[in-house]
Amino acid sequence: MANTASSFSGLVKRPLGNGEALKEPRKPKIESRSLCFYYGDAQALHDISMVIPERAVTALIGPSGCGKSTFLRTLNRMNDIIEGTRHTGEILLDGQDIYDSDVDVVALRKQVGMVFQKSTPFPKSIFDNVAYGPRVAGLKDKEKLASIVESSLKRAALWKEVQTRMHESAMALSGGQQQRLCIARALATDPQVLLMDEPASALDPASTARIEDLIFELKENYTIVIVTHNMQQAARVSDFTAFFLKGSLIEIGDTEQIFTNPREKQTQDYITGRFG
Amino acid sequence: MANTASSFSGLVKRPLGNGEALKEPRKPKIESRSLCFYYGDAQALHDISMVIPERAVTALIGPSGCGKSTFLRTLNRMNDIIEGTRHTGEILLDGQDIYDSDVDVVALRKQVGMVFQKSTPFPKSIFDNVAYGPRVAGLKDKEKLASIVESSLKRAALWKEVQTRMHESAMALSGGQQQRLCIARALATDPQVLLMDEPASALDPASTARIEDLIFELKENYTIVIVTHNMQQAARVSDFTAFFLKGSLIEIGDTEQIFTNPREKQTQDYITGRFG
Amino acid sequence: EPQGKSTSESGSTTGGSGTAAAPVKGFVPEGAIAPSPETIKSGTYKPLSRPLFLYVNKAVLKKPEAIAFLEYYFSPEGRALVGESGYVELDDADYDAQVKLLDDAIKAAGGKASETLNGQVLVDGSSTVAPITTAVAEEFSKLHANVRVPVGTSGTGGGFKKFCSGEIDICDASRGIKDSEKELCQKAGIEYLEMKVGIDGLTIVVNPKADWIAGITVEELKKIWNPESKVQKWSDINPAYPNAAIKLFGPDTDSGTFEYFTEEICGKKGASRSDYQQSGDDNFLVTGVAGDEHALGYFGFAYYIENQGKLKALSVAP
Amino acid sequence: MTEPIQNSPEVAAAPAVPAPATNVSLTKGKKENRLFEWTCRGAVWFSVAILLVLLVSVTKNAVGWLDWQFLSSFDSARFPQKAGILAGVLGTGWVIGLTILFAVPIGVGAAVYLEEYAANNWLNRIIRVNLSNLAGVPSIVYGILGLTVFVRMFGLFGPHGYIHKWTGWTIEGFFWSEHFGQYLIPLPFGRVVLSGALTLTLLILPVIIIASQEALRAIPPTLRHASLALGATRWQTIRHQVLPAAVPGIMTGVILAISRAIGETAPLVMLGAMTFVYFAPGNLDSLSDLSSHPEGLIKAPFDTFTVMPIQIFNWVRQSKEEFKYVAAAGIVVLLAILLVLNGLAILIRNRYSKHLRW
Amino acid sequence: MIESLLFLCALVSIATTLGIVVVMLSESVFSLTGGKAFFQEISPWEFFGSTKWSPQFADKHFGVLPLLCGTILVAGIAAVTGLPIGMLAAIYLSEYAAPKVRRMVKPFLEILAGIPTVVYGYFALEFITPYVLRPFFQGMLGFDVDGFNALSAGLVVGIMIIPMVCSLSEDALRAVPRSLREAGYALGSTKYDVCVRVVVPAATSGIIASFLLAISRAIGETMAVVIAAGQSPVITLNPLKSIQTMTAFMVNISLGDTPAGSIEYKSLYAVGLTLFCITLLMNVLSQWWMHRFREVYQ
Ligand SMILES: Nc1ncnc2c1ncn2[C@@H]1O[C@H](COP(=O)(O)OP(=O)(O)OP(=O)(O)O)[C@@H](O)[C@H]1O
Ligand SMILES: Nc1ncnc2c1ncn2[C@@H]1O[C@H](COP(=O)(O)OP(=O)(O)OP(=O)(O)O)[C@@H](O)[C@H]1O
Ligand SMILES: [Mg+2]
Ligand SMILES: [Mg+2]
Ligand SMILES: O=P([O-])([O-])[O-]
Repeated sequence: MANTASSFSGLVKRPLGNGEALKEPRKPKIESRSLCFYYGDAQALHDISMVIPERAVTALIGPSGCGKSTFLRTLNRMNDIIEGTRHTGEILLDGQDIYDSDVDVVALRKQVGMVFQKSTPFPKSIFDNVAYGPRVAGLKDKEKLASIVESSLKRAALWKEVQTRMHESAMALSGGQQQRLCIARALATDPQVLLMDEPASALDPASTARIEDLIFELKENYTIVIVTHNMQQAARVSDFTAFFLKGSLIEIGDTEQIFTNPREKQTQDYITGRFG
Repeated sequence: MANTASSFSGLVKRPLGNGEALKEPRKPKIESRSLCFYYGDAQALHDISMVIPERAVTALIGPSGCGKSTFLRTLNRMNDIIEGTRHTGEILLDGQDIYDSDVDVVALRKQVGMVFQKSTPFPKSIFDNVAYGPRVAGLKDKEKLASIVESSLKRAALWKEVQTRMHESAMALSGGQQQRLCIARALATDPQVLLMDEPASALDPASTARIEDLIFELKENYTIVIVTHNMQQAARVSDFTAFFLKGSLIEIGDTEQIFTNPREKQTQDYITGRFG
Repeated sequence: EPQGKSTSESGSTTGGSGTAAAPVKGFVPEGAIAPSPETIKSGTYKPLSRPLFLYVNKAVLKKPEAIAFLEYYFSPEGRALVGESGYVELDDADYDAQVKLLDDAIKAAGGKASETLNGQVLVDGSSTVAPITTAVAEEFSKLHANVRVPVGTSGTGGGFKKFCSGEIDICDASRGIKDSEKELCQKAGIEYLEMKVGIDGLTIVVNPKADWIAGITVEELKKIWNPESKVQKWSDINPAYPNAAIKLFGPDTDSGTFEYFTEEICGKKGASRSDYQQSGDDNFLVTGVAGDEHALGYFGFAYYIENQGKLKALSVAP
Repeated sequence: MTEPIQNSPEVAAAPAVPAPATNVSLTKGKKENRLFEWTCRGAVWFSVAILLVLLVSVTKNAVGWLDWQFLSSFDSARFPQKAGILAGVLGTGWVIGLTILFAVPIGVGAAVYLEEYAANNWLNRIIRVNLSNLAGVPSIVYGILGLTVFVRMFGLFGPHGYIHKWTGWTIEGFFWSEHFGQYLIPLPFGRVVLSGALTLTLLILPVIIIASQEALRAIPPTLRHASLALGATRWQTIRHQVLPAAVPGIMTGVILAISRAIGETAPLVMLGAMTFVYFAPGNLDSLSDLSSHPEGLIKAPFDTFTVMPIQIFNWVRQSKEEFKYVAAAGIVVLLAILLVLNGLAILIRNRYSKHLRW
Repeated sequence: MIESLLFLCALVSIATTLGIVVVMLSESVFSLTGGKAFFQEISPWEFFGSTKWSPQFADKHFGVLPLLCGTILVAGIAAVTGLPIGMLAAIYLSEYAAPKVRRMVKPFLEILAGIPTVVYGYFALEFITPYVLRPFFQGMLGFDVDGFNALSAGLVVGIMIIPMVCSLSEDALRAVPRSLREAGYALGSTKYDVCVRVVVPAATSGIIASFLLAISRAIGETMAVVIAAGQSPVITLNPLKSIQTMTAFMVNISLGDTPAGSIEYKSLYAVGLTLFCITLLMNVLSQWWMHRFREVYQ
């Protein structure tokens, strides 16, 4: 059955950003150590240890309910909001445990931005959406705000489309535009890490392509972790891929390797569509 | 890129039921002729003409929103329920137009059963769920009901698991069991055609496998039309595959041929994960 | 402090105990008479004592339940209830005359009492008379459980309007029937019987805290209540009184009390200033005066008797 | 505009976890946070405190007055010690009973029509918009409606009514069944139980319809589709699937509407229910009365009545001090009934929301 | 068959509305039963223009402005007290309170809504005026406080609308999708930021709709006002004075059970019509807001 898996090697793979070679060793940005996570009594993550390298795209794949989103949300402590959750183990961001008691969650989340599966624009104007992050951080200077909004929208490849309608409601944008708006909004807080939970699952092929392009560009400056159900997408955009199953990390490695020559049988079965 | 597509040929393909050869000509069960369908002013189906052969599994594939469900639902006139819909063209069931004014919708739906994407057990006992169809058809005889229920559950491969708890609530079943219950419920009305809209999309791999087995068995007696997002599933269970795109039927043919050697470029792109 | 029932078992105030209140502080004009059962009965409390009436549709004197009710009303028990309700009973001569009047009318109508009574007797009208009638109805219902006597309180005028259109059987009235009302009754073909039930003294009340006043003259009342009245403050009546706004409370225009008062004090029926708190519900007026140091109001004697603790009655000088 | 902000080098250089600068703004945020939370919390506890003050002061006044005698006797205009709420309880029972009888089938029927059948045409749109408007009409306006339509019937009937004036006929009512002896149903109804019940029916209908609509809407369409796909007719689907599943929601709505109706005073005051009443509708004040004069069951709807809130209103404005305590006792009885009903609604809501998950 | 039966049920609501309109108009604008209607005797000009209301006196005046003024005064006071408290309570329940607290408090507040308004009226008359208003305004500030006054009535009506505002606003707040809150937090907001900048603005339409409904309720509130606000139709903005509202007038008339046909009786309908129109306007406004509110997320 190896031949089936290897067939993915034929997919067009874009060169890595800045012409870097894939094998070059990367500096770790985030590291999880023996992380277990519980919703009440139900354990959702089992002993996850992995390294997420800096300025690269790491894809999390696995069947539904395997804990991808849960893991992603531990990275910026979004799970704190849910009652009755707890964890053991550590998550280090640049070497510091983000679950330390003296860590300010609010500040952490400014550094670790997040884009959700369903786009979640605030029912405000486009400008106010993007300006939200800087504003809650206390920025009042109008010019500065405007410049941050503009540059964020530009980086999210949305500026041209919305330039003339900055004060219209964000709800009037198309699905793909809304998703890019959310990315711009996350960029406006100037994070170092961007977590994306199936950012293109609700989008049409054209919008999906644009978001993928965007991820590809962003990884020059950001560390990106992306959850996706779409094997092809993972293959296209990521540098590294982690395969989760039932709350455990089965395998992590170079995307190329995972798709062409997985170490684990389960990974192979999943990728070749044996289940899921 | 042909090599990518052809890689699917490597998938295990089960032999067709009764050892029939795939190429053998089949009797058409359902035929749609120049079918157009509109939600209000929006056209969801464009001029669909296709034949669905008797006692075989026909899979409908295509990206989200392409009209698979819409087409499926025209086959038993479930779309009648939605306000402001209309159609042009014809759908023939055994040669008779089901949209004829003298066709009894209720009787039609008894012949063309349907299983939905999300399992929809009634909040009643398991027995009452399965007995519902025969009951609304006017059957009161308790023994007959019991025997219908039993045989339907057996055919849906659920009998053993629920045998002893027929009068417990159907809501207490697992997702996979619920889905099989819905199939049993559909079988109890003794239909000739079974429409299934992504019957396994919400299920775990084990449940999915059981449902696929079931479909495989059922096709000996029923004409089955199945919508699926999962290419591998389509490849595994279907005899024929129809590819929809933006409301149009792009291509229909033997599953083997569609997955190994599609006539249309769009089909190939879709199957190889170029988009979707 | 909540009071348990048991401790106040004998709680109902009877009319007889009258105005035995502590000596009142405040200015009293010469010749002023305090309202009390004695002064009202003897007529010395002038000009505000007046008779109370019951008007009976003669047609209902055929109904045994109505006969029974009226006979009870004018029985000695019924007579006692008048006093108990805070009014002044008729003197014996007057009372005998009423009983005879009733007997004659019943005979004339040809109605007769019956053993098993049921049905309804509809009563409406004066809120002044209502306490007597409800008391009678309450006692009566204990004897005849199947007879209903719902008692409405629409005011004398309101009562007559219903009475003269045949909507009710008996009308409580705190004044005599007017010519216009007689005409209405005639038109509708309603013959009636006028019966006196007791005597009421219209009482002028102020808040007990109003220690500057204990009596008032008719002249002053007119000055306060006439339609062109300029009186806005107590000091407008008498410079010695406080320089505070006077809050006026009085019955509404459908009431016999209003008509009687305006006629006696202002000289013309219905002639009254209109910028005061008016209500057909005397309890509202009681609450109003009791709740306001600078209030002044008028209503039937019974409502004063019930609330002696909360109100101060002014003596009136003719 | 300005040039894109320089990103990568600075971010990379920035200290990993919380920059001090952000911490400064955070301390400020925390203060606001607390103040705001405490203001909001204060608002809730203020409301709760007021309710407690009300309940405690009422209950305190009711102590010693709320006893079996109070529950089992009729009103007394003169003796607070002898006053009882029986007439009000029975009157409320009759009025509310009839209200339920009228309002529930009509309300649920209307909701089923609007949710399951109604096409999206102008008439149905008007009905929908109109419903929420009706729910906001002051109850006293319903009182006038009831007074004019049910109590007076536009002054058409009766010996002095317009029908008599125009035609010379006198219609005073019509005869009911001969079985229980002749009984005249008066026309116009006058201030009777039936008028009150009809008025309250109109008053709570919008509430019931809207609540039932919500309950029906909460039933997932898939349930209907599943039933229809099995060849059930629309009505079969509603009867066997939709209504049973919606019952908890409908019940909650109905109970809440009923508790509103029980407390309503103004519309009944408008109907003229303020009359001093010391008897039960149809003279049925105990179970044994049901056997001794069963015709009371038919007479009761056409009998004069009072209800609990009106009795309370009457007592509370009595000038005699002790009636205050009587009123308090009445309020406690009324609140107890409301409490039981609300509790029931909550129970149903919780019970079924646990058991039915889609 | 069944469908038409059910349709008839739905028609009852239309019939009710028509009934209300016809009844209100029947004595005020045209007369169903012969005789003159209210506005045939009293010009609308006087009704809406004159500043004196004395329908029950020898010298009759029918200027509804004093009643309107009283109504607005009471509703205004109620709005000023009830709306903010209700909204803040809603925010607390939806954003801060533990589910357990919410489950306890919400039904408790629903009971607050279920207490007969008569009880509130006496609470105002026997408690608020003598023990809260008098000591403060009269004792400390030296203002004259009437025994019946608009303020006490307004305050209890304010208390009465708290549960309504709270419950409807809470629904609106909870209808704000969880994802929006998460988006807020993910951008580094504190809870306060998320509340004030994301959730409340997103629910504005729903909150405003609840406000309008509550005000409409306050305008239509009857018994509490009858008991506590007095019966003197005067134009004043002094909340410590006794006033009369439209509803109080209507009850006053019907407590006396004014006989049909008299001009006072007809004025009941004219005032009722005015009241109906005002609340209708408020309801329509609130509907309109609700409608906008629904559009936001879909
Ligand atoms: N808020 C929650 N409370 C309790 N259990 C939860 C919660 N969220 C997720 N879970 C459970 O935790 C497990 C992992 O969920 P998670 O959302 O991480 O899966 P996932 O891999 O993202 O799946 P999907 O691809 O479907 O989004 C699942 O079993 C899920 O049911
Ligand atoms: N009830 C409806 N009213 C209006 N438009 C609809 C309705 N249902 C579907 N559509 C539209 O019709 C088109 C086809 O929808 P359909 O549900 O058939 O897609 P699908 O192929 O089943 O997609 P998916 O795989 O996501 O289920 C889509 O554009 C959809 O938005
Ligand atoms: Mg997920
Ligand atoms: Mg679909
Ligand atoms: O006695 P009255 O109610 O008519 O004043």
